[in-house]
Amino acid sequence: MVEICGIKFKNPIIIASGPGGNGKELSKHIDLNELGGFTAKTVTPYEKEGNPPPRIVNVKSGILNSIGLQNPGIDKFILNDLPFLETLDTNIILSIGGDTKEDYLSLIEKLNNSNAVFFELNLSCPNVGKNGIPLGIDEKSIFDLVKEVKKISKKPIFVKFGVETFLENLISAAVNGGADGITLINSPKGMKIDINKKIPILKRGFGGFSGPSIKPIALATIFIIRRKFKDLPIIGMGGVFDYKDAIEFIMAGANLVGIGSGVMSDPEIPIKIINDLNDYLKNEKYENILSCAVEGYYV
Amino acid sequence: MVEICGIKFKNPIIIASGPGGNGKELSKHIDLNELGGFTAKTVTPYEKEGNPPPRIVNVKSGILNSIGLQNPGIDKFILNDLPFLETLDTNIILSIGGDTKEDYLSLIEKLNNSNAVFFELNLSCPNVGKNGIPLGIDEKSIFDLVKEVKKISKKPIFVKFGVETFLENLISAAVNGGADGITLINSPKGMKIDINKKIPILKRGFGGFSGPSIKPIALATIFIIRRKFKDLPIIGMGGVFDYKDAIEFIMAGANLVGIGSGVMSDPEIPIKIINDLNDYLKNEKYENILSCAVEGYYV
Amino acid sequence: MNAIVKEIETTDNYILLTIETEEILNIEPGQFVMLKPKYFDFPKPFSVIYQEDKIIKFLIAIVGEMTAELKKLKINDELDIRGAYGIPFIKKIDKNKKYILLGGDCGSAPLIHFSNKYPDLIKEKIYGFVTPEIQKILNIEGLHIDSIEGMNLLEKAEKLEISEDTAILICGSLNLIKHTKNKFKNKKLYASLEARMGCGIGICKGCPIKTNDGIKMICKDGPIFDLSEVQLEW
Amino acid sequence: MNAIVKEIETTDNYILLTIETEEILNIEPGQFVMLKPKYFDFPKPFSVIYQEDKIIKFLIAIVGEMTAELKKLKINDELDIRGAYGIPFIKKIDKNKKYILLGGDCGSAPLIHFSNKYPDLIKEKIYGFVTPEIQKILNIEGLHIDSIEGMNLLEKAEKLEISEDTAILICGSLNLIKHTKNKFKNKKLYASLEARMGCGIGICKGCPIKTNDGIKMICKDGPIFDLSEVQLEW
Ligand SMILES: Cc1cc2nc3c(=O)[nH]c(=O)nc-3n(C[C@H](O)[C@H](O)[C@H](O)COP(=O)(O)OP(=O)(O)OC[C@H]3O[C@@H](n4cnc5c(N)ncnc54)[C@H](O)[C@@H]3O)c2cc1C
Ligand SMILES: Cc1cc2nc3c(=O)[nH]c(=O)nc-3n(C[C@H](O)[C@H](O)[C@H](O)COP(=O)(O)OP(=O)(O)OC[C@H]3O[C@@H](n4cnc5c(N)ncnc54)[C@H](O)[C@@H]3O)c2cc1C
Ligand SMILES: Cc1cc2nc3c(=O)[nH]c(=O)nc-3n(C[C@H](O)[C@H](O)[C@H](O)COP(=O)(O)O)c2cc1C
Ligand SMILES: Cc1cc2nc3c(=O)[nH]c(=O)nc-3n(C[C@H](O)[C@H](O)[C@H](O)COP(=O)(O)O)c2cc1C
Ligand code: FES
Ligand code: FES
Repeated sequence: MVEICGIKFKNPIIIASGPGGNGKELSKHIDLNELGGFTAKTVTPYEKEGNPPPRIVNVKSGILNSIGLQNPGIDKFILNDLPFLETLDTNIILSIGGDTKEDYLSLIEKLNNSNAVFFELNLSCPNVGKNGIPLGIDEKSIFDLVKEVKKISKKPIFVKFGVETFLENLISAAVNGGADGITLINSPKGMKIDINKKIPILKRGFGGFSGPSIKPIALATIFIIRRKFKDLPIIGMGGVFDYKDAIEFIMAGANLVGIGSGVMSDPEIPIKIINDLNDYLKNEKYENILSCAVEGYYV
Repeated sequence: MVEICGIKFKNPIIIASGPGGNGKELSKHIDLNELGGFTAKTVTPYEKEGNPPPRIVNVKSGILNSIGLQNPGIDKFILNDLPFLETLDTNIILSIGGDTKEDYLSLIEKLNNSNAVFFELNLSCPNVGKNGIPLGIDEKSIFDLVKEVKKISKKPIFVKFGVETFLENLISAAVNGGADGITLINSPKGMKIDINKKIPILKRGFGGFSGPSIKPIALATIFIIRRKFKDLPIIGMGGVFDYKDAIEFIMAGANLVGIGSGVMSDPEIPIKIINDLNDYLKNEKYENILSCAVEGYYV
Repeated sequence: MNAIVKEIETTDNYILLTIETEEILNIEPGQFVMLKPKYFDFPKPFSVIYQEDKIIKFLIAIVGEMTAELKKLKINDELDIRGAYGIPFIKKIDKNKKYILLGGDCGSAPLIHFSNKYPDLIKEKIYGFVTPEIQKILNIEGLHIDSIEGMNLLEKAEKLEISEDTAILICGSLNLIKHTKNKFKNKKLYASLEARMGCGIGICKGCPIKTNDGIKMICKDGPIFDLSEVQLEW
Repeated sequence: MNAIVKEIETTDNYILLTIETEEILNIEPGQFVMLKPKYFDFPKPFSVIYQEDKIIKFLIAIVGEMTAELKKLKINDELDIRGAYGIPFIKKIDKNKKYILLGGDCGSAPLIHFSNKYPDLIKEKIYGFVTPEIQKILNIEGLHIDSIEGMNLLEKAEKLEISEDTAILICGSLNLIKHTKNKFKNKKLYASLEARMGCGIGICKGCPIKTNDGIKMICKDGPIFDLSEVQLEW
């Protein structure tokens, strides 16, 4: 029903990287084959045990997480997780994260022959980058990285960003490097303090903030970027909990809509959204809801 | 009870610029003299009629506003609003906004002899700046502006920022220019789409996002900045609705706590917070709740 | 202020809500309150159809998120309420005239309140609803049901005869207001306007209307305006 | 899944909540559910003290935001519930032993459920609470009230006599667990662990515990663990 970068998606709803794990557990609760796509949790060159608990903090209409990219590392991922994902009748997106350009290149090499449809470069890992500047907020690093990655990748490359001041410059760098699409938004930083103990609840002080609270920020970000990049494929996400949210994201400019925290709140949310969206689309053509920003309303 | 830049505040609770107006209306509902301080709505060199309606959109645990800095302009402000503010037995902070350095300088000149305690430079006006880059996200402009302003200002200068990627560099520029303190955070951009009409609800597409939803972002921002700038006076704000929120802000690093949307939700919120905070502080010393970031917990 | 639900009657699209407030809020016809379920962070404006002592009644159309939540209220559920805000109709209107009340849908609420309190000022009551659904919860004189009358409120308004000592007081859609203003150019017309509101008390500058005297706030300077003093388009 | 409140008894700090679910959720002792009031966006984990057909009972300590909201529930209020999650106690424990149940505060909930379903496996029940307040809503055998017994749960635990065929099953504060583990180094000890949870089903990696076999998730691989296989400190 949706086609981007030559790949057909049965519907525009995909699982975002992270909150949905690598599929096996979630598949006990919903039929993953109904999804438009499934993004695996970011995998890194070596195993990461993740951050010490607590890792989840509830805040108003949202959660803070400090998972710390816990993952088995690429080799165990290929051994234990990828085979299951490859059996699914849905589009798999592989999210990869590293500290250096070489990390990304070696990850791509190892995953190039999988049946995944896209790679997603997660440039928002807290510990990634040079001179303390994360790859994801440095135009030159982004350009270099994407250019090298494109040379060897057999699949379209998506780059995932958070909300940044000069985001359109960063995205231009990615696009100039050859990026096929972008993913917006990764979780902004959020914090909660235990006022009785007088310390931040998360040991690192702050964590990633997701859920319905960030939806207006995600929409504004996507809308603004869509105005500048009329044809760039965008995977939009941030607080999508029902089909109306999904429609808002599509109208703001997203081609695909990712569900992150929603699937944590209730694993059945993605399926509910797909069904409700189907009903909605029986009256509306998909093209009709594409999109506020592109159509130029109030731009 | 709190002293910053040599000015005594009876309590750390102040009204943030904007949502509380210029005092006259609010004074019909609460006794402004009980406040630690009152920041007037940003005043500009000339009258601004503001943006067309709708100007307020409700979102989950927050609101989007598109007021567009409606204000009477400096001359009418001095004639009609300032005299009332000057009768109050609370500290007045005057927020000023403009398009150029000269705007700010002329505003300061006109307000220099008021009995306000601080000036707050609002560098987040959407239409401010040169080459499309707002003053508030350009280190050099910030430095130049603050330096010039400091030359003529008879009062300490606070600079108000939003959440930016390289915020600490921007704040360094302000501090190097001579800023006496900073105000964090101005509202991030947020958006809501009317999916029936297929248009953004706000005519400009997006607006300023405030209220409880943004609290975790405000806290993380203040916490991170406080770690870098141990002694810089910080006015913190963003979704403060009760005294526990206020304590979180103080612990994160704020010297004063601003109430913005809270006073819109319920004009009595600031007074409730002051009373509850008083009760809380009877058991705790103010110094004891200063502050997570500075004390170095988990830093 | 705390209030609790005393009674709630609903149809598919409407709520007749009766609450009891902690203390008495005196509400003049035309004034509104800011109302919210406890778990909302920001309140929204609603006119009052009836108030006596601590009892307040609302007539609410279910149009979006908060009103959908209000529909789910059960007896003894708690609400937050503050007010009354806005200028009472009686303080702005010309008291030497008799009024035709033109209510569009739940815009009828403050007009019903007004007609009950000032019956002598009323010439005619027209509370327009599209379908008879409303009759299940609202049984009063003056109901105009489009599907029964065979004409909608705009058509009904067109047919009004207005003598010298008559004025119209409208509360309803912008379309209704504009249409009526257009039709009765030289007559005395008042309208109670609506806007998305933040504070309800004039501090946030969230509910502007252009008037001959500059920009005013609907919450503080209205909601009622003489239609000759406002520009309905921005 | 929808559930409605059938009964709610509260004290200052505790809730005994009875709900009825839309459909039957079969819950084995030791399993938990993810629960939330309708207007929350994310649920939180709660053990079950009793379940039969569509009726489920919880014993909840009021410690923060959501539990404070749960206290305000009234009969017929709606909740969202999903589950049951986690491994039933009976699937992990050694069934050849008799169990001393050591519950700290509302950690007693799953132990009470367990003792009712598997009375033959129980040697002793100790459900520790600091003050007699809990007796207002919970009247069962095994209550240990610190202020009545003149000693707290840690002291009580210290005094336990453990024979070869006896094991301890603990659910309570980390302090209680550590203390008991320390005291009975060579005994068979199980504990049902707690963590702030996101999903409750093992997908988000939000509730980690270090074990001899790497990092496990408390929601999926627990909440019960043999204390010899986990490291309680990170
Ligand atoms: C002074 C005043 C008195 C009012 N009295 C009543 C009343 O007695 N009964 C009643 O049913 N409604 C009344 N309203 C309108 C009521 O405030 C809105 O219907 C309500 O805020 C919608 O909330 P929601 O979350 O359900 O809808 P939303 O999800 O916010 O919006 C749904 C739809 O309602 C419209 N809308 C939203 N806010 C307003 C608003 N403030 N005014 C008008 N339309 C709006 C939007 O354009 C949208 O199409 C009054 C409004 C004002 C300003
Ligand atoms: C498997 C499992 C079963 C549980 N069963 C019960 C039960 O039967 N009865 C009961 O009263 N509680 C139970 N809990 C604990 C319950 O989940 C928390 O008390 C609840 O989430 C607190 O929510 P809050 O919003 O009120 O508190 P918050 O405002 O989130 O926190 C208040 C305090 O509670 C602590 N806390 C927060 N979340 C948890 C958590 N998930 N586990 C332990 N402590 C936490 C915090 O450290 C803080 O000090 C269980 C927890 C787990 C993991
Ligand atoms: C528990 C959790 C784990 C996450 N892990 C990852 C990750 O491994 N890689 C990644 O790119 N994003 C990760 N994210 C971010 C989400 O993919 C998504 O961008 C963000 O949460 C906003 O969407 P949401 O509000 O729907 O959750 C994670 C988010 C959460 C809540
Ligand atoms: C209606 C409205 C008007 C505002 N006007 C101004 C303004 O004139 N100048 C300014 O510096 N900030 C303005 N702000 C931002 C607030 O001062 C504050 O920084 C922001 O809203 C976050 O705090 P809060 O969540 O407590 O509202 C405005 C905010 C709102 C909601
Ligand atoms: S709603 Fe705030 S000024 Fe009218
Ligand atoms: S709570 Fe998500 S993995 Fe345990």
